[in-house]
Amino acid sequence: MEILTNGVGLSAVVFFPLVSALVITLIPKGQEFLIKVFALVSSIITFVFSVLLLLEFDFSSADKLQLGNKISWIRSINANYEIGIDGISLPLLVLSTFITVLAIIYSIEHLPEPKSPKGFLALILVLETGMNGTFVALDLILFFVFFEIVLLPMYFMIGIWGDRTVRTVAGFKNQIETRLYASIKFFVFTLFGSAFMLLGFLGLYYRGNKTFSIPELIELGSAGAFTGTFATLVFAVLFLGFAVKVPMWPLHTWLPDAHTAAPTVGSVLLAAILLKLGSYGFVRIAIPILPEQAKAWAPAIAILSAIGIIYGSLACLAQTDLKRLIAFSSVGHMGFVMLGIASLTPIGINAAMIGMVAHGVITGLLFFLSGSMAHTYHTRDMGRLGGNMKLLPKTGALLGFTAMASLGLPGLAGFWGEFMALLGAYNPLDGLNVTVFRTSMVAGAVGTVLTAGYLLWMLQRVNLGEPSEEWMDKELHDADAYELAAWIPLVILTILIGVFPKLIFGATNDAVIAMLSKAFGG
Amino acid sequence: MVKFDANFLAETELVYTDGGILAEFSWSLVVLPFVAALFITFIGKYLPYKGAEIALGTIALIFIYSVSLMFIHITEGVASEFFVNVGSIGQFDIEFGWVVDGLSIMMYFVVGTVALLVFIYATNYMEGEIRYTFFFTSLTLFAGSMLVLVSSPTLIQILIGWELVGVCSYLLIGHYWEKKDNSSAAMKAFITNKIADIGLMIGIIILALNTGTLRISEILYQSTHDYEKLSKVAFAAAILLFIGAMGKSAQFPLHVWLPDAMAGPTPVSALMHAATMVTAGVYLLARMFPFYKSMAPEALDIVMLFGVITLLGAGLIAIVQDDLKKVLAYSTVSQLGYMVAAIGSGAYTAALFHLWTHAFFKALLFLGAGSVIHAVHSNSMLEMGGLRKVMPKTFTTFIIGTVALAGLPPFAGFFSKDEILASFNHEGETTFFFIAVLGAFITAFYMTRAVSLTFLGEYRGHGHPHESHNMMTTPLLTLAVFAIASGWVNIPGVYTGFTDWVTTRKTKIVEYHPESFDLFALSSGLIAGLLGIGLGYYLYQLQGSAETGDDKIKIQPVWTVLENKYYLDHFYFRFIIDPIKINISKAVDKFNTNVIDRFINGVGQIASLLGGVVYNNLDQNGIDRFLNMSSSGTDSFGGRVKLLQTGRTQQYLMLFLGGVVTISLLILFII
Amino acid sequence: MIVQPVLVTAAALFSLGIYGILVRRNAVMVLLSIELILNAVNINFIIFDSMLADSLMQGQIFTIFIITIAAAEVGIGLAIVLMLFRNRQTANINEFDLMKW
Amino acid sequence: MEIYEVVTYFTLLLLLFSAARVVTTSNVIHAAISLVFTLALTATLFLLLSTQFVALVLVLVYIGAVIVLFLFGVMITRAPLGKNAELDNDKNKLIGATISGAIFLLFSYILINGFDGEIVITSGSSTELLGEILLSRFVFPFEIVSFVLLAALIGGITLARKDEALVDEDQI
Repeated sequence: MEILTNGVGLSAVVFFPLVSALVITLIPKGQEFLIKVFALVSSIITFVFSVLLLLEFDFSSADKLQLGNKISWIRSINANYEIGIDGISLPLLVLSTFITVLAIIYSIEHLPEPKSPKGFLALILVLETGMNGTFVALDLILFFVFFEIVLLPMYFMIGIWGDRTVRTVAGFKNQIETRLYASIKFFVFTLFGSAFMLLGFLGLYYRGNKTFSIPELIELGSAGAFTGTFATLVFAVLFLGFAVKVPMWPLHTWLPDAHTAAPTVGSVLLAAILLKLGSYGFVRIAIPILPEQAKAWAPAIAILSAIGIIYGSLACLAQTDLKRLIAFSSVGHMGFVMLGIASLTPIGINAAMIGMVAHGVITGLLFFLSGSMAHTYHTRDMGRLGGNMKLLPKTGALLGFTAMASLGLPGLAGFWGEFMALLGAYNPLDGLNVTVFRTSMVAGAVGTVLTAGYLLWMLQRVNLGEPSEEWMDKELHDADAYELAAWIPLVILTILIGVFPKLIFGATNDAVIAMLSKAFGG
Repeated sequence: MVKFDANFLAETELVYTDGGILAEFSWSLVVLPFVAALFITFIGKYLPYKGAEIALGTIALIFIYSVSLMFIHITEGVASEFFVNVGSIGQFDIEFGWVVDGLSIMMYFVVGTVALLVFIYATNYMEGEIRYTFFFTSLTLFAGSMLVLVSSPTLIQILIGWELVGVCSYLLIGHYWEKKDNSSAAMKAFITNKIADIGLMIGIIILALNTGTLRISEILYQSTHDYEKLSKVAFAAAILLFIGAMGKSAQFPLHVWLPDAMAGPTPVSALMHAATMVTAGVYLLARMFPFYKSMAPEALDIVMLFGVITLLGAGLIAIVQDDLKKVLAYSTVSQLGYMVAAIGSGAYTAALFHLWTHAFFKALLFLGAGSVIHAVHSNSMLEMGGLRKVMPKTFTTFIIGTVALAGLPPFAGFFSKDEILASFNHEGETTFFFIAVLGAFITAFYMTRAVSLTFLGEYRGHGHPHESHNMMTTPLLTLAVFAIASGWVNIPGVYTGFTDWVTTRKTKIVEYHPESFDLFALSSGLIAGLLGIGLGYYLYQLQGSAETGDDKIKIQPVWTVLENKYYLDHFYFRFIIDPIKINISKAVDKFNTNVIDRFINGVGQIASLLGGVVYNNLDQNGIDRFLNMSSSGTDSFGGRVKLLQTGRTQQYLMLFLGGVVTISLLILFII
Repeated sequence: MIVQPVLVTAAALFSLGIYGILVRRNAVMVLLSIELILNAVNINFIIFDSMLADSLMQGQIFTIFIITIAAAEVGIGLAIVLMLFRNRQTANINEFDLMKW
Repeated sequence: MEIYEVVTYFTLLLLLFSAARVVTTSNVIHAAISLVFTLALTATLFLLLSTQFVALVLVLVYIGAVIVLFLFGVMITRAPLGKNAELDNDKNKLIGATISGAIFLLFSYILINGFDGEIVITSGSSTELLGEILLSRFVFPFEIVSFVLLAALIGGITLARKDEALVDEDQI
């Protein structure tokens, strides 16, 4: 269909949620049902659009940017509205639209306090615009705009609907409400990173023939246009911007707080999509435009990833807060993704791609479950939980399954990201320090054991054993239809990707190989 | 589905056929249990037998299929491989598939037979237990996972099956997860295996990257034909793979999970922790045997060393156990040590032969123990005794199992153990040979002790035990037949069919085949076994220890060391697990909140302080004063103007009309 | 007949309407004054129509429209006054000063 | 001077007088009655200008309906019937007079200058023709106006209806 291939369809995927959010603001506050149905329908329409794009996508040339368009936007600085997708962005785009649908399904019955579906759902849809936009943008300014759009809804979600408990924070004299602390930390952290990132973009703009177009810059970059101190600096600031978002150790500390404080849907979207914006940025922008610098920085990234894996897993073992544990597990899992990226080999980056999707699906589900449990029990303290399998059998069974998926059980989605990342790290790109990478690989492998350790320990504390007296006479509600409707698709996806990784590799492999051969030759 | 084009692989003269349609459809063996598990989960609860019928039906189909494969294999000799591409990554093809050759068919048969009997047994054994349906789900899943593992033509699928059986083991060990001990045991099993899996994973990575393929047959081909390519990494890869095998096959010092795994229901112990799952390590070593043999013979020595240590160490611990299942568990560890040591000595067939016989008689012993435990409601042998009279069928079959394990002719264990000893002797490993003979003696001794304490003497427990249901004794009797006869398939000089079965592979197996009985090994093993039985019988029967249940040979401090299992668990907990779980992780968390977070918060505070300074001095007193002045001017002006805003429409109208008139006059007369 | 007297009368009517709007206190009276203004407009339309002898009679047609709209306006206006009266117990527009600062 | 013109001027004078009464009388009912007179005189004027149909409409709609409405309004708002000094806003009188006077002078100046020597010939106009034009050329505006009227009708009813909720919260 013409409308799908000429960029209109892609723009629709990006802007339809935004338009829907605007329409939602026009619906009177009292019409909650209408608001919910409208939000759900528009998210589903967006998803259907993305599926149509998926069908229209030419997988035989997945390495080429497709279905896009280029329209002049801000002529004075030669910034264009340039969009398009290839095998790298396609899975993430579809994942983003898909997870949003599930998030909205979940929100229909499970709105966080203070209940205000209008604002909440509108924010989710705005968030979706930001996420989808980042994945399709092929212009640095456009990318930056979408990258930043994501911040605001998330900030408000955490700040308004977040956890209201008051806690002490290291270094602060006064106690502070968790949600305030977390939201500000999240906002300032990411803004800090992206401010530098913008500097990097401007640097590329001035050195690179005054263009913001990513494909053009890639051509320039692979031709060796960016060299020397300049390029090192640019890569450093890009690294900072993306690494905060991933988040890489030691820039990760906003993540546990944000996840703990965020409402369920917020943490799901944060884990499932937002974190991917950072790693996607590496694959889409940092590495292809600045290949030589990427090569120079790769050992450092690998070491930081390895530290992140071990550190995140160890930190998990010390947690008593269920959501905080899962948040730290994200640090570990994204460490695998970054380890894969750092290897700069087709195997490693493919591993990172499937790792991103798998982490989105699995950790998204984990946050769904933990959020629902926190809602049911009114506590996230694992010391007080226990016997969840008895109290909430469905939730418990799913938690068990998801924990297994998260620890990288072969046959489920999480395995490929971990194993292939290690595979990639064993033999990094020619010229990289093999010792560093192999050490990181071993560290990553040890990390898988620790991952299994904390997840099983979590299961033992939360799921197994006899429930404590505290819950005996309480009426606890197991997962209802909305929750199951939001979760089961993720379970199915986890199994499908696990059994048949071609679902992801089929799209990414050609694109990754093409990207790397352009960047590093051969 | 791609059929593997193997023009170079068909080296074994024993291959006559590619198995035809039966081999081609072997994938159903693997897929069937998973489908069944799905059905049991969702509709099992509503069926008359709570899902057990689906599980049984499935496993019966698998059994029949494996018997047919076995038949066609024995008559024709099958070796073929099939691949399905599930994704490409870089230049790597990730493939699943199934391999139908002697080794895998033998494993299919073992898994199918033992699983079928255990399933039948379990329907009765688990009756009335909680999560009956889920138990069968897990058990069926296990059967599927095990088949994934043994049918694997690629290393990646091995890894998948490897971990899947680990998960099923986790689920089943922790079946009674209400008690923390059980879930801890399950965790211990999983984590220990996961640690070992690091080795397997890295080993696979090394092999895959150095050969450029994940197909086992190609790796084996390269390792037998292209010495240069792999020589640098072969030793490391071999050791790493062996570390993986050590985990699953419970080799010292990673065996600690297996005895704890007895927390699971007895059928689980019989199926997984005796007959099938624990042999995965041996299977892996056997599968990769040509690689070890041609590329890393030094690694084989290490394999053998660990096997021998295990067979002796675990056997010694088995002597002091009071828990019937733990005796059998350590015995399993010990027997696995035999198999691993046999692989290490280069006796491929002997190891697999022992795997084969052991699967049957150890399953028999476990099921017999389960029958006893079912009757007396206790695991402890101190609360048993004298069951010979009340449980004749169980007793008879248990004795058959014991004798088979002790290695007396013509029972199965005799032939397989003898072949291992003969191979040690042939390789000239004298020390190891004598340790293995010692092991045989110990084996016979502790089994006699167990039988004495359990079946002989007077009953010391509570209640009135009685013989188990037919559903439980029938599998016992069937397995007893196997325990007797399964050794007869490989009698040197008489009939060596088994050797042909398992060496029928695409890659040629180079090993020593004894033409006839090695009389020295045979007599040593036999004497050791008889001595063991005799000593046991003397100590526990004639001395009457069985009457009181206490042991007469408590030699401090050896006994203490053995009872504490060489302090290995203490060591692990004290020096590895607890530090990580408590100290290091807490430290990391503290580091996170107190160092990184404090730094971040400090930055935030400094920023806000700086902001305060800027705000108070520069902003408020400088810029803002100016702005305030201008704003106060606006304010006072507005205060006056606002009086015009009375809210009265008439005044507004007046002003408006006055304006209209004025402007009209201006336009008319002036401009 | 010359048109100026009629036009001047209409202008006077208009001015008187304005005067009424500005001076009257009662909201109903203000509406009455508005009718005067409209009437003045009507007269103008008719006189111009006659003066120009328009073949389409647009003056007359517009007058009819104005009358119709005036009727509508009176209806609405009175309803509003009624409403205000009900809430404030008065029709004195000096007391309706919600638009005040 | 023909009798026709005399009658016209006389009508105009009466018109002015009654219009002045509308805005100056201190009695509400008188004001309304004066408006009736004003409108009646306007209708007369229209007749004199031989636009019979418009005159008729004026009488029917204005005097027949609108004034009745006004009287209702006067009575419902309990305006004091009879003389009432409070009816006028004395403070505004002077300014109002000034402004309206100024407007009158302005208009008069423009009109007298602008239409010097223009003459009306009352040829008589056909009501039939008017109807035809109204329903052909101007049918669309006609429909729109009818729609406006409907809207006003609904609006008027909605506004004036006694609403329970609003009655409760009396003083807004």
